[in-house]
Amino acid sequence: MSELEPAYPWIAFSMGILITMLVSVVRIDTKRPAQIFALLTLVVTLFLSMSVNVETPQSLFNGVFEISALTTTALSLLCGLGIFFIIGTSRYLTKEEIHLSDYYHLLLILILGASVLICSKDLLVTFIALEVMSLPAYTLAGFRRNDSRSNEAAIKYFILGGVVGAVFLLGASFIFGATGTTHLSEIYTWSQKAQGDLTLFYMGHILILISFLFKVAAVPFHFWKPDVYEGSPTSVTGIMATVMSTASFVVLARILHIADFKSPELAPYFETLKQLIRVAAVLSLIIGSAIVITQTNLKRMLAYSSISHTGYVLLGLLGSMNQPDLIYSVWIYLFGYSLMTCGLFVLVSQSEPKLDAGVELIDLTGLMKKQPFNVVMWSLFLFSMAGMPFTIGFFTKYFVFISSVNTGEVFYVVIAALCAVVSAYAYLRPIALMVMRDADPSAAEWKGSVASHSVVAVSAAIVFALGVMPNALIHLLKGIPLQH
Amino acid sequence: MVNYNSLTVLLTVPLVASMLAWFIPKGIQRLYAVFSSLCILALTLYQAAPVLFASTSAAVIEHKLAWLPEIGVSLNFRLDSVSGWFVALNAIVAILAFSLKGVWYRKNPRLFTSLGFFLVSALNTAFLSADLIVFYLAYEAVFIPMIFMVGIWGEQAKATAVFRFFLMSFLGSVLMLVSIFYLVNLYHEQSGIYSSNLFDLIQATAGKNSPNLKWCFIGFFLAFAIKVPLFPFHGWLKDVYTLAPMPATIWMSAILSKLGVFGFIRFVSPIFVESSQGYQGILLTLAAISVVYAAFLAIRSNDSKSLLAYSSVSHLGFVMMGVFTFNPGGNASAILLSVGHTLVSAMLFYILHLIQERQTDLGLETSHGFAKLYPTLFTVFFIAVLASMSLPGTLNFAGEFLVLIHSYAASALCTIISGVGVILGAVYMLKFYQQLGFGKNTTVTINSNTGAKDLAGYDLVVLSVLVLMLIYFGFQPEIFLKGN
Amino acid sequence: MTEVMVEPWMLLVVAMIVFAIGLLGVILRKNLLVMLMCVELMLNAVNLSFVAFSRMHQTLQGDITVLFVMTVAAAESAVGLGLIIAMFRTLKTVDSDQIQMLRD
Amino acid sequence: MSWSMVAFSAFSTIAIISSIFVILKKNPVSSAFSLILVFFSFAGLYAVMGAHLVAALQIMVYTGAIMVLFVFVIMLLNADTPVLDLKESGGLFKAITTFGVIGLLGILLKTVLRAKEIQATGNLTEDKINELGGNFKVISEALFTDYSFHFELASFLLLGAIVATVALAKRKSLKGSSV
Amino acid sequence: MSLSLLIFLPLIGFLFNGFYHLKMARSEQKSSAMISGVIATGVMFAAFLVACTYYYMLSQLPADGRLFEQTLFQWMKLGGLNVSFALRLDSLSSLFVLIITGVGSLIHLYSIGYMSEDETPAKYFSFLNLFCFMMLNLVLGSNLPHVFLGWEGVGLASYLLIGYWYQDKDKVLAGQKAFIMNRIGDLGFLIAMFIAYKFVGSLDLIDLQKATLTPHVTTVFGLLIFFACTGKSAQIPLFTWLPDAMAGPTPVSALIHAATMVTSGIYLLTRLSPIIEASNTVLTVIGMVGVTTAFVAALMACAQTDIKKILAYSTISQLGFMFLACGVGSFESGVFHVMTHAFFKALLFLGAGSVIHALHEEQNIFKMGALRAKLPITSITFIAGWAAILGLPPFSGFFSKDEILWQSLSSPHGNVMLFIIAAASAFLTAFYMTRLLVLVFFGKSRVDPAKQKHIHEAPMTMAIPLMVLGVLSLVGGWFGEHHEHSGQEMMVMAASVILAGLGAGIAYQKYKNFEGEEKTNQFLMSGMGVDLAYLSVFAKGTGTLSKWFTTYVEEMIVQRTLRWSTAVVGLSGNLFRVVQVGSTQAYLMMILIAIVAIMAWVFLGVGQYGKL
Repeated sequence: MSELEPAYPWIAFSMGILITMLVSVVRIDTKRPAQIFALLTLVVTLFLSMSVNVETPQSLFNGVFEISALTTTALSLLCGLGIFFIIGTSRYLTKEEIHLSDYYHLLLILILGASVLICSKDLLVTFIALEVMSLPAYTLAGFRRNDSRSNEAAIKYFILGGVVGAVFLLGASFIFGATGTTHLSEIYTWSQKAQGDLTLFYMGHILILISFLFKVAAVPFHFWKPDVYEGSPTSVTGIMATVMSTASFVVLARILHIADFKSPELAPYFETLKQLIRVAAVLSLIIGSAIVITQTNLKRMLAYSSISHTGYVLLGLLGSMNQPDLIYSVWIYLFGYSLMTCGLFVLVSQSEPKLDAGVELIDLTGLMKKQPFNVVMWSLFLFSMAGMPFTIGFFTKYFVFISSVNTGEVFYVVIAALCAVVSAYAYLRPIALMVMRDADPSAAEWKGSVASHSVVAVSAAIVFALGVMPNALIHLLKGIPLQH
Repeated sequence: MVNYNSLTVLLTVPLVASMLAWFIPKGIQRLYAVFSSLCILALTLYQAAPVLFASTSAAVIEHKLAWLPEIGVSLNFRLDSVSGWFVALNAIVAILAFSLKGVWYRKNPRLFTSLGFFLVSALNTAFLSADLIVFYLAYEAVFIPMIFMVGIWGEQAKATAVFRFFLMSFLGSVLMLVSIFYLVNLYHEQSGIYSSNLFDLIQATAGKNSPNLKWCFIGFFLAFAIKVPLFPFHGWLKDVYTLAPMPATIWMSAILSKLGVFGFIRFVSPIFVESSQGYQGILLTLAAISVVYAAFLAIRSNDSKSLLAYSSVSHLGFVMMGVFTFNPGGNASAILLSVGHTLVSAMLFYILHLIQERQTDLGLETSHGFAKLYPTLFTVFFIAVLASMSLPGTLNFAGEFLVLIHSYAASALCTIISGVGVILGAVYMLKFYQQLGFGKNTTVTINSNTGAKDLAGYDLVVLSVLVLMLIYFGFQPEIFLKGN
Repeated sequence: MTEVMVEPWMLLVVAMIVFAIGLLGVILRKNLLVMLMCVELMLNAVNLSFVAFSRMHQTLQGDITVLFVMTVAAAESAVGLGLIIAMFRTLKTVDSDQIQMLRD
Repeated sequence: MSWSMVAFSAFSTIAIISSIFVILKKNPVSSAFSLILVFFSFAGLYAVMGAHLVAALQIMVYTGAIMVLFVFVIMLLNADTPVLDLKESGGLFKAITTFGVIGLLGILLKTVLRAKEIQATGNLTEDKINELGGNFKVISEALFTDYSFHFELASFLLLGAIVATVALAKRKSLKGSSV
Repeated sequence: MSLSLLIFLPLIGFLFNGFYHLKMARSEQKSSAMISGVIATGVMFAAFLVACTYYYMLSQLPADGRLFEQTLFQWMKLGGLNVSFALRLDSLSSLFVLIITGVGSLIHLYSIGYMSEDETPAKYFSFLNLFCFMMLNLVLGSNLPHVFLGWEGVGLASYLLIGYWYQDKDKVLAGQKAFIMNRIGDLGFLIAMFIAYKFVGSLDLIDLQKATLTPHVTTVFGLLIFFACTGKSAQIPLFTWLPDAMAGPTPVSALIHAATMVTSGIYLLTRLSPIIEASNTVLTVIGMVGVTTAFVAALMACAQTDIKKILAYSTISQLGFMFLACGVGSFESGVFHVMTHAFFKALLFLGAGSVIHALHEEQNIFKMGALRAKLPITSITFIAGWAAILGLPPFSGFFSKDEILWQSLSSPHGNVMLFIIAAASAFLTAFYMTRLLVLVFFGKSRVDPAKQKHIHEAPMTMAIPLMVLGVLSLVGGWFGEHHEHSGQEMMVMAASVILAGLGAGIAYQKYKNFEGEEKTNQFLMSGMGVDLAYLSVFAKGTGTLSKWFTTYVEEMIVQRTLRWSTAVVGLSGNLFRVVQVGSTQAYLMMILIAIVAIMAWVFLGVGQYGKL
């Protein structure tokens, strides 16, 4: 029995990437092998990660890489999302003429980066993994080379991401300066007996926090999101909204719990920190929900909606800062949100491409007549986004709200609830267009492959089933603490 | 006396009916729907008989199923003298709503039937649940079919109406949700376990009167006041009532509004004993204003449906007077009046639809003189109008009389103000009936696609049964009062 | 005359100044290539601060970190330049003002 | 003043001035050359601090590889189009940014200046390093032991970067092709 | 035999005729006046027989136990409130029952002839039976809600019958007016019930009669009940509906708006007399209102030209007399007048109906004249009615009216002023009735020549009721309880007869040879503008209020708040969007500012705690 056994999913994943690339080189004339091997890789990883049983967290590689229930679960989620996207958007890629082997290689590397990111217990590893995740993302964002908007999205994402990467690194160097280490566990130990002037540590912490607030697009660091979402290929946007956000949120949670804030030395700073998260959460909620109702572009709308969802997750994180065992509300939120977003983006990717124009809301008019099944799917996902009952969206909000109420943040819950009402308008509007209006002649055609329909159906089934019987999910995620 | 009984069938059977609708040929959907709702009524009466026909109000049927043990939410169904009648009414209203012929049986009939039964199921769940979270879920779920019904089969320009309806209701209900969370947390703080059971929460708030509880009360109040609706939260009502297809209007005015009434009786008054006593004056004033204000608006209405919409608000104001007495007698009479209002408003909209089938122009600026053309229909219509004006001998009189006699003890002034509504009620109902029925029939706008003459056949049977119920229970309301 | 030794904090000051200049450059310059250079400048400044902190703590961890950061910087600039070239192909410009199609 | 101090002063002055040039020079080529100067002087600063390996790699990686890439791309793009004369930002924008950056710099400086008194957590003084076989050896050993995971991860980073660059470099509308 | 027969017989008639009407109307056939009329009259007559039997049985009982009671079922029971549906017959209600069933069956009989030409006689008779059913409930009800059932029910029947010819919008509106004005009064009734329940704890009439209340509550309760009565019995201030109610068929006016329904106010006051008497304020108000109404309505009657309107104002005036009687505490004399008035006013109305019928719906008295010869039965019976209302001995009105006049002077609550106004009203009564009589039956004929030929005497179904009522008007006065007359009373009697003779003489002189049309006082003719005032104040006021509510409150506040709140949210969305300019540098700058702000905040914020 090897010491590395818990890491098998990750190792298999890396091997899979290499094999996929090798196979692609051998069969250079077609993209099919890349697709199949990418799928295989993800499936194998998924099974491995589900079969790995980590009762207690295991630190590997001198403690920089920690495998715990959280990371294996998250890896399963990431792989599942990857599988969904690969199956669901295959037709979209062909339509957009970007169905290349490279796409799959980059996608795999991106997911690998994300999967390492969630395990990282070292700031340097975090940085490198972040870049492993981001570099393919920048490239994939610019994959629709026929469309200058795609290019623009990639460049914007790249520049902003680069600067923020430098900010992260500066923060890491400050923390290194303050503590003499970049290991999170050592930093935690250090914090328990930290004394004296801790400004350097605080500033470093704030800087890395900011860089991850940027990654999860919390206001006021959200500017990149709508532009990048709109310009990127829909399948990539979906990956960003699910895989990358999930990983970033997990890291954000780790960063928020970087030190032992129970120690009296750190208490004042901790209060400030909570205040900061509160402000970010409220701003994200308000601004996200307020803008989302003004949007006409579907992907932009989803971008702003994800900004407002960031607000909810931040509320959940706030709850976990007050009471660490409430972190499971964040996990449930991430899980549910990823699922419904995945379904939505696969649905969005079913629209026929139009020259120099994105998928507009107006394209949905009259879908009821053309594709009643899809209307049901759209409605389910959108209702889930709005937090209506019998969808997982209700329970995601439920746990965030109740954890915030539990920790005394009732006022912010009220704000969040009001924002939910405002953004519900935005989610209802597409449904209204689909159901109430006859098709606009300028509306785009919607065609999905059997594969994408089935992906949508499966994720819808999960969204619905978990909305009715969330027991298993709650049970699974409630037992996952955030380890220090 | 507690009688354990499987109440779940009351929600599962409509749900099954909702799914079965997709396998029924389109041509016989109406038959199917009416027959199934009759079966549901029979089932309801059979299930609820031990409570409904018991001699005291203490009879209770309870049924508990575990659902989300992690968070203390259970399917705790409770059929007692409060919820029993609403459940029965729900089945009756379903029969009426499904009985109407119209565009909904031509365009997507399966969807209509399916949504309708879903609505029935959701409403039953809401009425039966003694668990606040489950209640909330069902309360929200009611929107979904409603939105689709109005959206798909409504008249032109319905989008704004639907949005208003949805957003206002949603606003109220999310605030209620936050309040529920607060209460759940309160109980958690006291007992260490999570529970959203009504009786646990009653225990949690017993004898307390903190400012936060007042805010919670306001949250609940808003939710239900918007639902009823109570002045000044009625802004959504007119448009959506007017533009909705008739079955949806029937559902909304007859039974959805009762959700609010039910909520006040079931949840607000036992949980917030102190606050409801404290705010009783304001509440009664609002109810009285509702009565008079809506009556004035009804007088001004030149459209049959909006007149009925406002009359509904006005009468619900009376119901709320009874509810806001916060004593058993007042509540029992409010339930009695609710029954009356349900039957009468459903009947009036039903009749209006029958007239609409025959005549297209139903504006109230001119008198139409249809009474001569359809003597039976207008006889029944007149009886409904009389009941709506709560003429003695009808169920509504018994209800209104008992309500006012109880509210007089609470606030003489408000009772007298709302008494003015009795006079105004006569003004607008007579105007309504006269403009349609009396005068010379000069307008020849006979709806050509229905050869329907006078009331006959199925409609006659249905309406006669309703008339008999109104009059019979007008003299024998004991069954609803149970010696309270 | 006392010997003034080079203290690590002095390097930190230099690093911060260069970092700030780099940031200023990214924001003010419109040429994407120069913006990219400024990002490199920022990364370099951070490297310097790592080394300085490393000296303060008398470890070599900072030095090693710098090596990885260099790797990342190289990869990043490669990808960045690739993106710029791709953009230049479609838009015939490297002006960041020209890429404002995506906006609200 | 010691030699190291002199060297430090010189290198840091050059570094700061050249980095100012990087952002002031209109021509990207000039900026690039200023940047090279910055990198050189940084290498000098590393050397002053005794980080010899880093200093060497700084020159090799940054000046040798990255900057060559930059200059190459500038030349490539500048071949026949006058795209490099760009408008400047507006005055207000400049002012706000400058104030913002100065504010940030102030905070950063205040922060790092408070760190003068930090207690060393390690024990690798210069003598100790020399004892262990010198800067190069210690770092290299650490790289393949303590930092092996980082190293592996970095290889995937480079792999990703290669795939990305190749994918980006492809011409338009290449259907179905691979690496 | 049971009491419930009394109410069920009309109910059966109502249901039979109702369904008969519907059946015929559905097949667009004309229902038979004979079938429906005979059924309706039959059930009423049967009810009358039942009533007579009960009257006899009642008279056999000892004087203090004259009460029959039958509980049909329990109606409403909630908390301390227990309302049963029970019938209770005592001497007061038995008198009313006799009037209702007796006069009612006569009018039913009369209607057979009167409505023979009508299109929907079955509907008419069903409504008429409905009315009787409700009226019987009113007088037989054992508790206030039961009385209220009848109270609103007769209002309903009145509404239906006034607007019987519903294709004529004006008639429908007249019915609506009657109903709504009644409802205004009914609100008083309702609130009175609430007060009664609050302070007595029961709504049973016997409990109420026994109840002792604080003076304040008594006054409020009495005034509210009286207010309800003013609506039903067309007293000031709610009297304006009655003249308009003449839009209905004439037999309806005879039955409802003269003989029975309008007197239910007297019934209620008498029924609750223990409470009413307990408050001087209430009595004074009732007396003042009654006598004023009597006088003012009589004045108005003098200015009318429509035969039915004259009778309508006359009814109001006579009702005023009855209220005067109640107001001076002499409820028996009020009830006595109810009875005699029922006879002679029904007679007068039926006679007028006969005239109208003969002249083909002509109602203007200045287009009549010299009809005595052509309508002998009608004119003779009409004269009997005239004599009765004038109070000429030995006609019935003499006994009852004199009693009232005497009581207004002599009772502890009476005074000279009341007497003088009442006497003046009696004088005016004589004047306008004689005017009516002379203009219609005597003098020269002013009938439209085209109609002249078709004038015919009423058929037997109409004539028989006239004759019966004529006899009753003559002898009705003898049914009352007579007592010894003091000298003072004889003087009052003489004075009233003289006044009546005087009024009649003046009128006769003025109108015996009258030609053309009289220019009557418009002010008086239009009901002293009260109607118009109500119209502009209440009807228009309601309209204006609802318009204000609709335009100002609903549109400008409620709806606008909704619109604005959505607009504000949308606007804020657009405001927040402004920063989304698409420029990378701008984003960077904003991020920079955010970073600086956050760092400065943390730097300073943490510094506050002195931990740096």
